[in-house]
Amino acid sequence: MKEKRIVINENKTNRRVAYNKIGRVLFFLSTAFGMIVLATLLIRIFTQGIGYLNWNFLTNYASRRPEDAGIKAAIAGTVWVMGITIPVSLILGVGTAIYLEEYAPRNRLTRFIELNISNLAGVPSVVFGLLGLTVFVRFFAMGRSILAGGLTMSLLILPIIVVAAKEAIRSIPQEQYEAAYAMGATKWQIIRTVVLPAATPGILTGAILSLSRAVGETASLLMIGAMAFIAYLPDSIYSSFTVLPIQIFNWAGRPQAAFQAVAAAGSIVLLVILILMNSLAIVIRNKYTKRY
Amino acid sequence: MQPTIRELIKEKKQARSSNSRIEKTMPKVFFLMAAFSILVTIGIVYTLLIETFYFFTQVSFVDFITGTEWYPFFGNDPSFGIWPLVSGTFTIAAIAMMVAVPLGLSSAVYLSEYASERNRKIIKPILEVLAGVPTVVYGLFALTFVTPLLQSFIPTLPIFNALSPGIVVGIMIIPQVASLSQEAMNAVPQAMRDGAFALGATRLEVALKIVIPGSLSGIISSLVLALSRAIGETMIVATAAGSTPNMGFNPTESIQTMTAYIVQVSMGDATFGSTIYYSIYAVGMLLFVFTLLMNIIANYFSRRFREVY
Amino acid sequence: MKNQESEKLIYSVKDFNLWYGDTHALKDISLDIPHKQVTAIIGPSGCGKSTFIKTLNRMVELVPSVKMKGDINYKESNIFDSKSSVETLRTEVGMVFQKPNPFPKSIYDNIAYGPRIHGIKNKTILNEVVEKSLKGAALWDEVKDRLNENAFGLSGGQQQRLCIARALAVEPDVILMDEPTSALDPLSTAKVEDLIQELKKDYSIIIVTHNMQQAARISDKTAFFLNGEVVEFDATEKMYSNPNDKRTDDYISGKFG
Amino acid sequence: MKNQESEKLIYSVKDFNLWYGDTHALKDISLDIPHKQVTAIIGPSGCGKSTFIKTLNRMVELVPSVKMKGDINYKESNIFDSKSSVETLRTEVGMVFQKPNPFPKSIYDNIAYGPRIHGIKNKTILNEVVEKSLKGAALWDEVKDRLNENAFGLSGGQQQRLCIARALAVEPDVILMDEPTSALDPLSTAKVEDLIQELKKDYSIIIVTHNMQQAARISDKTAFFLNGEVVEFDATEKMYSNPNDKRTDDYISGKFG
Amino acid sequence: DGGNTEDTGSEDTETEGTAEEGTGDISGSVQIDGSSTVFPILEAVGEEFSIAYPDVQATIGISGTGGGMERFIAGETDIANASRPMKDEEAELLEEAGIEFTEFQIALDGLSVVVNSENDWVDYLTLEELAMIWLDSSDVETWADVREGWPDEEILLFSPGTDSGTYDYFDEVILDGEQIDRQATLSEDDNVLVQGTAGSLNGLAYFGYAYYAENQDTVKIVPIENSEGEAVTPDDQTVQDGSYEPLSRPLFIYVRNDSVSEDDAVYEFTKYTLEMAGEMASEVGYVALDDAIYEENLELLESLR
Ligand SMILES: Nc1ncnc2c1ncn2[C@@H]1O[C@H](COP(=O)(O)OP(=O)(O)OP(=O)(O)O)[C@@H](O)[C@H]1O
Ligand SMILES: Nc1ncnc2c1ncn2[C@@H]1O[C@H](COP(=O)(O)OP(=O)(O)OP(=O)(O)O)[C@@H](O)[C@H]1O
Ligand SMILES: [Mg+2]
Ligand SMILES: [Mg+2]
Ligand SMILES: O=P([O-])([O-])[O-]
Repeated sequence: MKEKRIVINENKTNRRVAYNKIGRVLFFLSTAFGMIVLATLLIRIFTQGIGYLNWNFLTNYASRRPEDAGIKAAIAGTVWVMGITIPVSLILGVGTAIYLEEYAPRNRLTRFIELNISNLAGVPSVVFGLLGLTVFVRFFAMGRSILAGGLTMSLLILPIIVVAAKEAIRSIPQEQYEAAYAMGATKWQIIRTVVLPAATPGILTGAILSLSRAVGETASLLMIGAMAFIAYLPDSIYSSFTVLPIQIFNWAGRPQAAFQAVAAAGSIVLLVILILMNSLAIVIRNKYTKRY
Repeated sequence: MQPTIRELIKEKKQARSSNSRIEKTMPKVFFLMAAFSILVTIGIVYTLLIETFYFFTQVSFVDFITGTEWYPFFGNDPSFGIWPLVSGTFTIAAIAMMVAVPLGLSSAVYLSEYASERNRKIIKPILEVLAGVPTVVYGLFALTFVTPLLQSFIPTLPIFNALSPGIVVGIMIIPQVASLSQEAMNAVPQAMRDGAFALGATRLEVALKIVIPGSLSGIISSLVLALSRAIGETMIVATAAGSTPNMGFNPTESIQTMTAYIVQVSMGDATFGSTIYYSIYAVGMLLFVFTLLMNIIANYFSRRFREVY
Repeated sequence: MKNQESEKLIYSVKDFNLWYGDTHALKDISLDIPHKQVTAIIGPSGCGKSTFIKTLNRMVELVPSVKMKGDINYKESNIFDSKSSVETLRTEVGMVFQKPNPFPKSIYDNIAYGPRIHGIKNKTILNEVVEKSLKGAALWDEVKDRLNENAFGLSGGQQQRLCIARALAVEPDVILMDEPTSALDPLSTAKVEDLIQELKKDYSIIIVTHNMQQAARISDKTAFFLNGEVVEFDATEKMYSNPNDKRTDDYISGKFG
Repeated sequence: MKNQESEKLIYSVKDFNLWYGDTHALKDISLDIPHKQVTAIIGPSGCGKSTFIKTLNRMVELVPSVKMKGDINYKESNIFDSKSSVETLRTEVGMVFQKPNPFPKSIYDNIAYGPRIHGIKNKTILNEVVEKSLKGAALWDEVKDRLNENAFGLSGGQQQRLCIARALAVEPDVILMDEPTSALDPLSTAKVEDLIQELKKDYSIIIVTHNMQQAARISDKTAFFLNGEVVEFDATEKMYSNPNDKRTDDYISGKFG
Repeated sequence: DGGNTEDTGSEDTETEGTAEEGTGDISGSVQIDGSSTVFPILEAVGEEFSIAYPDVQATIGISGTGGGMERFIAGETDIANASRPMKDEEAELLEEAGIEFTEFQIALDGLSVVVNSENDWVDYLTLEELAMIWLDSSDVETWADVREGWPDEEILLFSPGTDSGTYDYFDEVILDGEQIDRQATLSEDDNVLVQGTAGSLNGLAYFGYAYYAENQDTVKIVPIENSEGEAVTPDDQTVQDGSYEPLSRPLFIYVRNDSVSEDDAVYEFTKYTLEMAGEMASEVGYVALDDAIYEENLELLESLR
């Protein structure tokens, strides 16, 4: 018969269980901290800016009078810039992801491209700003146009979209491919009929999240000169433009205290847009994941 | 059974040679798209290099790399020693990491090991909103809320200081640390946890002794990525840290980071071709090199973490 | 259960070898698989059953590290000949997998998938094909009123029959099945087994199973694989009553596996 | 194979029910599990075998949606009583899983894990425990020269015995095993089966298996589960030779599952 | 790039009437960039202009005087705003580029020197003291170094960035072009300067009058002793009559002659600016010029058509 060497001491076990409880509380508080900061930030901005938030704020151009100031041009600029950014980054990003996941042989070049993309994802936006300024604004003489801004943004979010699209494609179960191959489908048919439909929710989620980054992006657009007073709606991709975060930055730099509140009102709009985009992404993610 | 479908299929097959053309061209098209990312990188490196080269025809490389004074704007006697900007950048990054590492990792452990599926589904997106708040908004928050708050504890704290934006940058990157680390922790197979639970381990013991060691390289890579984000952050620092390139690591001083310098110059619009104009490319180049290093390190770790199981 | 026709061959495998990188997964396999009969492949986990069956429609080539040597003749011509395309082979040789793998599309679109990728767009023809295939897979009555619902809403057994119907839709000659019932409950299993008996009138069926009783119930011939080799290949009745090889006996009587 | 001692009970389950959300996975289970014997749980996939065995050390509670009703007595006291902690129960009731799940640590650290979390740091004691447990799991000779190597370097069968050794290290009274050999090759399976026979001298063993021959070979008593219910529970010999229930007979003779 | 847009066909004779009625049947675009000091005036003008001429797209950038000049020289803009007179080098470059231009003064600004509102020792500063404080070469570090009896605390300096006209002007008239103190915080964002001073007891800053006017409750203005020996505080009166010197300065716009003559939109915008500048300047916190000067400017503009 065995003799017990390991004596389990109830006290010791109780202590371990107590540590576990303490850990749980600490971990939860840490998690809560982030949410408390977020709440503080939101409450502050809302109380500051709510007074200026009305229909006129959305439909007026910027103004020297805080009560007349609005974000029409900034919203329009944001929409136009996104109009360039979305197709460019989505087409390039998804194409790249398809190549890497479906076609690329496992060789050095592929690994290099992948490493390169993940590096690009970490390059600070000011560096993209420098690139945009040098290449688009100056070299290709696009000036401080929507086109230059949109392309700069596209490059900025391209790596994020690639990564998201790759993940989405990779999460398609092998069985789906097998099913299609076993029917005699060719590679491109499989991409069209199996991969793209199945990866679309994931790609959309990633795209929305990266676009929300682009919508809030300030530094790189400041660098290509998007800080301006504009009281018209852009009519071509060569128009000058301003975007919401830059308009906010602009107001925040005004001498009049009232403009700080206008800036806060702008921040509310921006945050609402971003939270809506995030929620949309979450809805898509929750709705379409775990289907297999 | 009459094999109508089979015959139809055979017919179609012969009629379609375009199919094989698509089959052959698509990979090439997609390859070009993938190769485009290399073109972008080359574009970045090329523009940075060319202008940096001009910069070093005007300023000695040795002075740049060893100098401890950064006074580019003083027309009579400018000095271009990069260290104040580097130290400013790392002061911010260090403060940010001191905030983000404990809070982010704790959140990751909570989300991955303690939270119910439902809570995780609610909390994670909320935390992710933190990463989505535009940096302009954070900048104002740092300057008009966090700094005054800190001043009530440290009365001598100047309005522009490294501490406040450092903390806010840290808050901004919490979700990055939390999400990526949580994903790394999730990748630890449930079987590992079951093994430990079956031996009578508590959740805390499972988290600290099984899950964290098991996902260490993923965690490190998330931290390195967060660090590189902190180094690259611009608007928060530009708004709230002041713009005095001070050498040293004093968090209560006003400082300037590499990124903040670049925006400062490009907003003031230094005359094209001036030394100052070229200097932003030299600083940009250095920034690029730093983040490149970070990413290579992060990549190394995340690769290791994939291979564990 | 044997008859004259059984002597016609659908596949003839000769000295076939396959490696995954350095793993020698199939070793000198030689097998003659009869036309319009059910051939069962049994053997313990990892013996190469799936690998073998996936070789028959060249699906195994999707694994990048695969190297092969030897011949496999399908209806008298070598499947590795460059003349005929893989796609054509796979159209003639349908496959059903262990885990039901319908596409996340409607029931109708699942069945129409094969005809469509082969260029058939005519709605009337497609409707016909869908009905015929679902009837062939004994699923028509259960789903005829909800053809436009997502296939994921079906039960596991229904999904598996849907996958069989999907394979039937392009009118193959052979149907390969890799443990088609191992994820199913007893009732669904019985249905699929009945279906296989039915299908063998029109198709040659090759089925991998880990359930020896199942092999005994439904197959005409059985091959016993062990460590990548064919230990024994014979009429099922013979194998189960009086195997030639000691290892076959041990396996069938549950000594290992 | 029965003897006097077998009448002592280690577990006594009464009218136990378990739900995963709305899925009623265990229905009115009542079972008396004898001390120091091998009790086998058999039944088709999804019948609740794993759920039941995981309930015995309350591992099932790690699934958030679980709801339970009924009593399980372990050594005369209800395991759901708030008096005794789950941690204590799990220390006394070891568990071995279907897929070997060693920690990504050295062989030594794997075994020492349990004693360490219970506060044993003394190197001499740990050395002893490691040696004794590895010997108990019939693994000592194979690994004694490489205790500091990573456990992932062991073969599947060795890993499984390592997991058994790991469970032995905290000197449990009961060892629960959930299909411990289903991922193993025949040779490793035989070794583990021998080991189980050896262990039952000192431990009460409850083993889930889908291999009916295995149950017949190693167990003293067998419970047949079907759709969350216990259809039959009896001495193994009796069950295999002369089951009371038609369904048991069908299952054992391979009609389904 | 900017200026050249299709002629709408409206002839010189009609333009007068159009402006008055504000029917704005003119279309095209006007590119303006430059001083952040001048920006609020131009923004105000631009706002009104866009109501009168909804089809004209006027873009007013904020690149600082130096940056604006650079774009003007590059031919990217029609109008450059400046908070200092054009430099000789800039004029030369414009000549090289073949760009003819006209300078219009549009308002005055009093550069305001401010300290923290809690600062109760600084009553006024002389030009010499100001120079001593700001010069890099001087030893002045603390208030006590400036004047006997002031606290022995280090002075924190906040200055507009070196690309700004404000900096150029201050550097020239106070520091005589010498090196500004290296410890100073430089920012292109004047609000940063306001906040810096408001947030530091020992802060000292200078910036455009408008920023002081809007922040009177958070910072305190410092009277500056002028050449007559009186300590003067900037306000409409003292700036316009010139007694706040040398820190009052003129604000300008520079306009491309060919844009004015060829492009109705630019012409109308410039005209509008000259007509409205005085009113708008006062509204946003600057000082209007004598009406006569605006009249002269308008005549000068007509002569360019
Ligand atoms: N993709 C692969 N890469 C490398 N080795 C593989 C791969 N697929 C299978 N193998 C190896 O080839 C051998 C045969 O595997 P196979 O899947 O054909 O076995 P099986 O008889 O179907 O087993 P099971 O009953 O578990 O499905 C095994 O040793 C397996 O580890
Ligand atoms: N985590 C879970 N959540 C919801 N349902 C579950 C969960 N785990 C098991 N079930 C369901 O409970 C029932 C019993 O599952 P269990 O895993 O106990 O079966 P089993 O007899 O062990 O089967 P197998 O032989 O396949 O391991 C099944 O219907 C299963 O789908
Ligand atoms: Mg298999
Ligand atoms: Mg199970
Ligand atoms: O922007 P500035 O007016 O200071 O040049």
